[in-house]
Amino acid sequence: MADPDRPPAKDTPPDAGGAPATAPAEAPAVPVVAERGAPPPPTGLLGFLVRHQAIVVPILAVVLAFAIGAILIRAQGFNPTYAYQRLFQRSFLTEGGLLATLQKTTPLILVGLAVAIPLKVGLFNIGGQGQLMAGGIGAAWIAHSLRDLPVPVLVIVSVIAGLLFGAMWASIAALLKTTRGVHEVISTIMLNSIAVGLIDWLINGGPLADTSQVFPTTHAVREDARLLPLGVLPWGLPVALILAVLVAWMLKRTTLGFELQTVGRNRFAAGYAGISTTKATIIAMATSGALAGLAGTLELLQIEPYRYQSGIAGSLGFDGITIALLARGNPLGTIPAAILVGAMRAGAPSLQFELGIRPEVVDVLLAITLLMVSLPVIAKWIFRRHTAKQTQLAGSWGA
Amino acid sequence: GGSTGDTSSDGSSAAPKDCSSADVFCIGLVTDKGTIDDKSFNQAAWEGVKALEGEGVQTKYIETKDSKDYPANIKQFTDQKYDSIVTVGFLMGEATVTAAKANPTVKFIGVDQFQDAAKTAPNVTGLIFPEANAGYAAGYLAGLMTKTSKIGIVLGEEIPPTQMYAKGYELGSKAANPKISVAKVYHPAGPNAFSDSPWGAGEAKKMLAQGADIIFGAGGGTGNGALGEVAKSSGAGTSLFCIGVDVDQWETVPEAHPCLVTSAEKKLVDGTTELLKQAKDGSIKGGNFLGKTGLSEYHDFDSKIPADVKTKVEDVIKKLEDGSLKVA
Amino acid sequence: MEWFLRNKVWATTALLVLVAAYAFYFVNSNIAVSMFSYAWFLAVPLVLGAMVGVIGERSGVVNIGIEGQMLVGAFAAFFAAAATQSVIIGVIAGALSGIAMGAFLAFTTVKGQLDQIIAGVVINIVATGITSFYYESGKTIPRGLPNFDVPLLSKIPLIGPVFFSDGPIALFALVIALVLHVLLFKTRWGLRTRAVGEYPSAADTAGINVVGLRLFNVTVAGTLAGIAGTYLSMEATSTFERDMSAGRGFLALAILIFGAWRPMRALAAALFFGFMSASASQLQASNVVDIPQQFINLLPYVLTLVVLAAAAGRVRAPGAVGQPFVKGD
Amino acid sequence: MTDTQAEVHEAGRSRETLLEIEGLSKAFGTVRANEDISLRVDRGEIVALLGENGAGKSTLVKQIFGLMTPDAGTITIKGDSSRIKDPKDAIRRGIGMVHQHFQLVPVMTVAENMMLGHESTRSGMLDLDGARDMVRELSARHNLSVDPDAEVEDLPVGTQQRVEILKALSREVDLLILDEPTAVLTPQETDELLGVMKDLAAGGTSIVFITHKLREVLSVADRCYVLRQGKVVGGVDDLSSTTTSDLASMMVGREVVLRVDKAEATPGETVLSIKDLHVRDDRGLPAVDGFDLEVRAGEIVGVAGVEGNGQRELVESLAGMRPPVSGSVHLGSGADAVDITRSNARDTNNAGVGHIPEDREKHGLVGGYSIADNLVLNRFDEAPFAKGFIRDFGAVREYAEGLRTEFDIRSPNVEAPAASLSGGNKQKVVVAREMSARPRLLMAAQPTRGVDVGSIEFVHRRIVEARDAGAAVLLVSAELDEVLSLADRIAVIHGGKVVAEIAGKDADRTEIGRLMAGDSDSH
Ligand SMILES: Nc1ncnc2c1ncn2[C@@H]1O[C@H](COP(=O)(O)OP(=O)(O)OP(=O)(O)O)[C@@H](O)[C@H]1O
Ligand SMILES: Nc1ncnc2c1ncn2[C@@H]1O[C@H](COP(=O)(O)OP(=O)(O)OP(=O)(O)O)[C@@H](O)[C@H]1O
Ligand SMILES: [Mg+2]
Ligand SMILES: [Mg+2]
Repeated sequence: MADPDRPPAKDTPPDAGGAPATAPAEAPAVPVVAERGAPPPPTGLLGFLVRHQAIVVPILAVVLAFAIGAILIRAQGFNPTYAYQRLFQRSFLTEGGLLATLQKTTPLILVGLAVAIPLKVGLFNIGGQGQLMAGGIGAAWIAHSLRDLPVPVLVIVSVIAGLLFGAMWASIAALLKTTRGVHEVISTIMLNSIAVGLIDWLINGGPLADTSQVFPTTHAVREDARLLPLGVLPWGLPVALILAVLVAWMLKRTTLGFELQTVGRNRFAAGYAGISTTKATIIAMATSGALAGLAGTLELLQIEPYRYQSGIAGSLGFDGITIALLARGNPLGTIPAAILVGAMRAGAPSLQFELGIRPEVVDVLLAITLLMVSLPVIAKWIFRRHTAKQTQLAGSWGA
Repeated sequence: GGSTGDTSSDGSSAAPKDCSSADVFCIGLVTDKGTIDDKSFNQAAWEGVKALEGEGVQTKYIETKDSKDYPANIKQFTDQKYDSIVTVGFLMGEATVTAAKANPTVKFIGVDQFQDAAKTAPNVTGLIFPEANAGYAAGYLAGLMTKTSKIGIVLGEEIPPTQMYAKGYELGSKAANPKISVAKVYHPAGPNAFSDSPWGAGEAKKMLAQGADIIFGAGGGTGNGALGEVAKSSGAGTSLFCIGVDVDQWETVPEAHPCLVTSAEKKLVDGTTELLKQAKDGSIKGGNFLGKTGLSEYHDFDSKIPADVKTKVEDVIKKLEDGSLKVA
Repeated sequence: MEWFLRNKVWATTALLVLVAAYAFYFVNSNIAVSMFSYAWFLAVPLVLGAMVGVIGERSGVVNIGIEGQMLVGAFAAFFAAAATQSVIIGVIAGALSGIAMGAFLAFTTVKGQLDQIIAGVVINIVATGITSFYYESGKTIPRGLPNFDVPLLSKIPLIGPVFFSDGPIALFALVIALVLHVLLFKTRWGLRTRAVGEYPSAADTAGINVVGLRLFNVTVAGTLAGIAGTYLSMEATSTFERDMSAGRGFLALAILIFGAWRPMRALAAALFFGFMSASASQLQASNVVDIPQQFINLLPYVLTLVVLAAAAGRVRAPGAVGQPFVKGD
Repeated sequence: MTDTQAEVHEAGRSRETLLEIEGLSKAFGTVRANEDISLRVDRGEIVALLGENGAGKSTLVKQIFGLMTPDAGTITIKGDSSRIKDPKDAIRRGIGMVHQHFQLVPVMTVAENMMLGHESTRSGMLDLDGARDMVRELSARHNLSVDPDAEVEDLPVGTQQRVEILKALSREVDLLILDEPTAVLTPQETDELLGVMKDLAAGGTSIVFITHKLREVLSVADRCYVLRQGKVVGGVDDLSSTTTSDLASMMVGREVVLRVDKAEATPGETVLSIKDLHVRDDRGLPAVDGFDLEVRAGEIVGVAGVEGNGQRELVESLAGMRPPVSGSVHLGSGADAVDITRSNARDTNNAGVGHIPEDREKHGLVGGYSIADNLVLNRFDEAPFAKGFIRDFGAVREYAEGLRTEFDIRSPNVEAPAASLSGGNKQKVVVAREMSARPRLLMAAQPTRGVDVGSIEFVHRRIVEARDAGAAVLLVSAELDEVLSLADRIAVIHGGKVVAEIAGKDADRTEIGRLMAGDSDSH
């Protein structure tokens, strides 16, 4: 959000900019605000496309990105059609591949939400990585130390531990921000490194280490408490989907969502309306931390080897930023974004296996997709003056 | 880049062959989170695989980007009925055993994976190396060569292999020179612990400034950074030396030539090749296979190292091999 | 004197630090010099990275792609040098790749109004992707950039060996921080840049070409990122490793904010961070305390947070950071 | 006295034409902000531009200054009709402009702001000393004092406006455009500025002057044009024989009651009592310094004072947005009195305090939210707007539609973003929200700043209605005329405390002006 403290910049003229021509008294309430700046909405197919541009633009952008990707693959001397075919055949049409896709989608949705929620409050959470790790280690600790509990209870308390640990880790950044004014970008970057170090100690001969293993790891989750997939469906996926819907609903329909967004859009007006910026900051960060923590917990409970070991977080924390940006900060948008990324990642090894293309090609493809989805010119080029305005995400930096 | 993958996967045979046929012996390799050209164990293991290339052998590898893909990547090979699969790195240990249990006819070779008799499967062979012995030999050499009685070791993340190298290095150097002091640093844990060459260089620089004259770089790219820094310093090769790790780094880290006296080597290539040969002729046994460790050739330094030092070191290596000297 | 009164806290702190450093030097000159050298050695890419951020954000453009820009710089420099066996060409390639990455950020965000954070993320992903994809092992360069002694200055006790006996890029980093400070606060370019980053419409109405200046600044700042990368692959080491930037671009961002968007303070912050790392390294290597290395290695991160929390008070980002400037329309 | 455009053009042909605009049109989407506008400004002439909020005044002058490109038409300056490419080009051609919204960089000093865009340097370094001298010299020449080393954000708005004016004058200007420069000025400052304008005009500078304050037009302008819905609908070339109500009805297109009609107040029991209140400003300096005041039901108490004497901090503190250092604030009297000294904004509001904030953009509205959401901004979680923690959009919309009609908010529906409203209508949204809750105490800070005459009339009427319904009203305004016409009792604030309390009907403009300036011996 723009810092409302500073005088308005010219691109967002406060008085003049937005104001429609006020009608003279004789003709009250004439000019239609919705018309302002936009010609009457077209009808027919174009009209349909314009009305659904929030969906149409990303789809076109993805197609365009893959077309560009095809050129790159061709330049490497491979057949792009075949490559894409292998990639998606693997990730959607084989049982193992589909399972992998969905297993990767699950945490991606959650970490995407962990970035998207703070964006609504004007905070940039680079700390998903640390929060995910904190959640994962918390769950691993509880899952082992309370292993004698009945299985369903054990799973539930482990999940709760994961949520709490993630929330706690994120709350450190929130508290540093609200009480000491430490910019969340610094604190979350530092906290990521701190989480890595602390957890390395815990599992590398420290109190949580499984010393029967030669390598640093926690104890494995007991076998009957593992969330084995139901066919190709990992347990966590419905949970993540429900949470994405819940977050969207919370932001849109609840009073809490209104509070969070008010702080994000104009924290001075929020103060005027008696909405606490401190509370919003802490709630947003803690919720994000909990979601990232849940991602870590699910990686522990539903993915082989059901242990917390160093690779568990992978690059998920940073993937969360990609997902949230692909989704343009929209909680529901994290779902298709996560599926796309999940499928590309799940299919990458088979690209190498079948064609010999290095797996990094998938990252490059992903970057082009993000670029295409986000470049305003693409929408402008298709829809011209009917283009809907995009919200600026980077504005959260200055606060 | 792409070409590496290109040539390797289609390397021995233009068209993929049917691995289920008895005429073709198919070998697959799954890398640890790291790349096939890492100048270290992934690369060495792959070289060990390639040594078997020839008539009736097909080889292929998959690079793992996310450690949670280990099972899926192994499955790519088992689905294609590969005859033998090499998995690199201790992190893949459990995934390897699980896959082996599901595919009892496939011979698995787990590099750096210690097999616990209670948990392992009969078709898994762990290729393990006594890193401590290699570290001991390197330390012993360093202890004999140092003029300042100060030496250093720059490590990647603190994991069992690096711990063993460090332990051996410290003990070996003390055995050769009781007055010696060893500066030891691990990289902070994290995804870049083995690729942070500038950090390794910085550590080496500081150790040199504080009087160390021999530095052992033991941690992938991070350690290579340390080697490069010693090589750049004035006095490299005359008063300052460095020791490489895992493979003969004379071959893989040319920028270290000015100082690289030797490398504490795990004979990964030989070990892999040996086990694969056994797998091919059916003589392979489950359990653990102790690979050889030692010091690689002295290359250009052969003439500069006093003969008595060489004999003492050779002596120690022999004792380590026959078990008469144990690294506590 | 007047200057001192206006910058009491900073000047006093700087003075105290200097006194403490020399006290340390007189107690054990060898350890002191080696630790400060190490600190500076690690700080150089952070300083250069932070300067990239200073220029960008002072002009109103967030750059979270510094990490990727550095990595590409390291890659381009190393492989150009390896291919041509010329160090000079390597350095030029590193800088040019930085310009290219800077231009990408500049044109997509300033002209194309792409969200600045997205542009940065794109840079980071592409950078890891292509440097890994096109990486070839076994290449070498003739030799890295050599260290040299600056006449006279290198003779100063402590400061000389630490700052004036390094390679050209380290010296460049020191000079650029000072120069940028002067440029930003004392020159026409600096005044205009700050205006454009704080309140672009004010600059626009004063007859300044906001879009042009942003394009120029962000593109040129990319050069510094490229040079930071060159430092990694050609001065700090003589090799390229995948992901060798190892999070330094993100640390540079933190340093930039720690340094309150000011070049000299960012330099100080980077040195602080470097020195904390040096202390951690020294504690670990010398084995004087028997605590797990993981705790020692956390020192720089924890202390940075502690210092920031103790030195309360929000520092403000440049006013228009993150927002595209749309002229009149 | 309403002449046609042609007649305006005929007038005063004797002097050299400096600016000539012909057939100028500019549209934003379907909004025709300017339509076929023609006008002329001669050398040394002050021409006023009048019109409602959104009539297109700023759009017109922005095109002259090169900030926007016309869709059609020509702008000729000193005979040169080539396109004005950008502000730089405009400046080069001798145009200076003071913008409706400050165009100063808040974190820079006055001198730095002044030199921005035409910096002089000495051996590559900024010549800040030269800039300081320039500021001092300019401020002496025009008799507008400013400290060259002060940071702009620390300055009161009136002083910032002075800086803007000096900035425009710091380059050679033939044509000076002033877009609502007096909106934020106190009466004294306004008079000061009008004086400067007359001097400049006498020296041959032409001035285009935009304002909503018709008194100012009559006092300085030679001629005026009136804009309505983007068109020039008329003008006056002899302002001496015109009255403010003539101008007002020309602008709005109907009769406007400029005088506030109100009955004698019948004050009831005490609603607000403030005792020895001390509040600090953003920099931690005392701003409100021992303030005492009582406001009773059914009366309007006006706080008059020069801006920067603690009014803002006073209101923020009363509204629960800025905790006071010491003192007490009670709502109600006797046993029912509630201590709201340290209540937060929400509790204060719930206790029955309505607050029309000084800065509606910053505090009063969330631009990206719909009008409906803004209308329940401080009640979104109360019944019927929320059931438990779930918001009831139906109830919000219904309520908002009611207020839209009642308060004549000019927008086709309540789903439109508040940012799309004109200044006057934005203010109506805030007024509607605060008044609809029927507060016991209504605090109105600068309620008509930047608002056109039609909306001023509306807001004033509403305030009086609230009083008549039994509310206590605390009016804080830098607009002395507003205070004089609305208040039943006037408290003059200086240096953070009340220096005099005067009954509204006894109030004398000059007397109050003296008190505001801190000259308390005068009575
Ligand atoms: N940049 C813009 N984009 C779209 N519409 C605009 C823009 N600037 C102005 N408008 C519209 O043009 C019309 C004229 O606006 P303008 O600012 O010129 O009015 P004004 O007469 O200056 O009003 P006020 O008295 O409130 O300052 C209004 O309807 C306004 O909403
Ligand atoms: N070595 C340093 N370490 C930390 N901060 C520094 C250092 N040097 C300067 N600064 C900070 O940078 C800011 C500007 O420094 P500079 O030396 O340019 O002073 P200045 O205020 O611009 O001087 P003047 O305006 O008198 O020319 C000051 O806030 C100062 O505290
Ligand atoms: Mg200064
Ligand atoms: Mg206007």
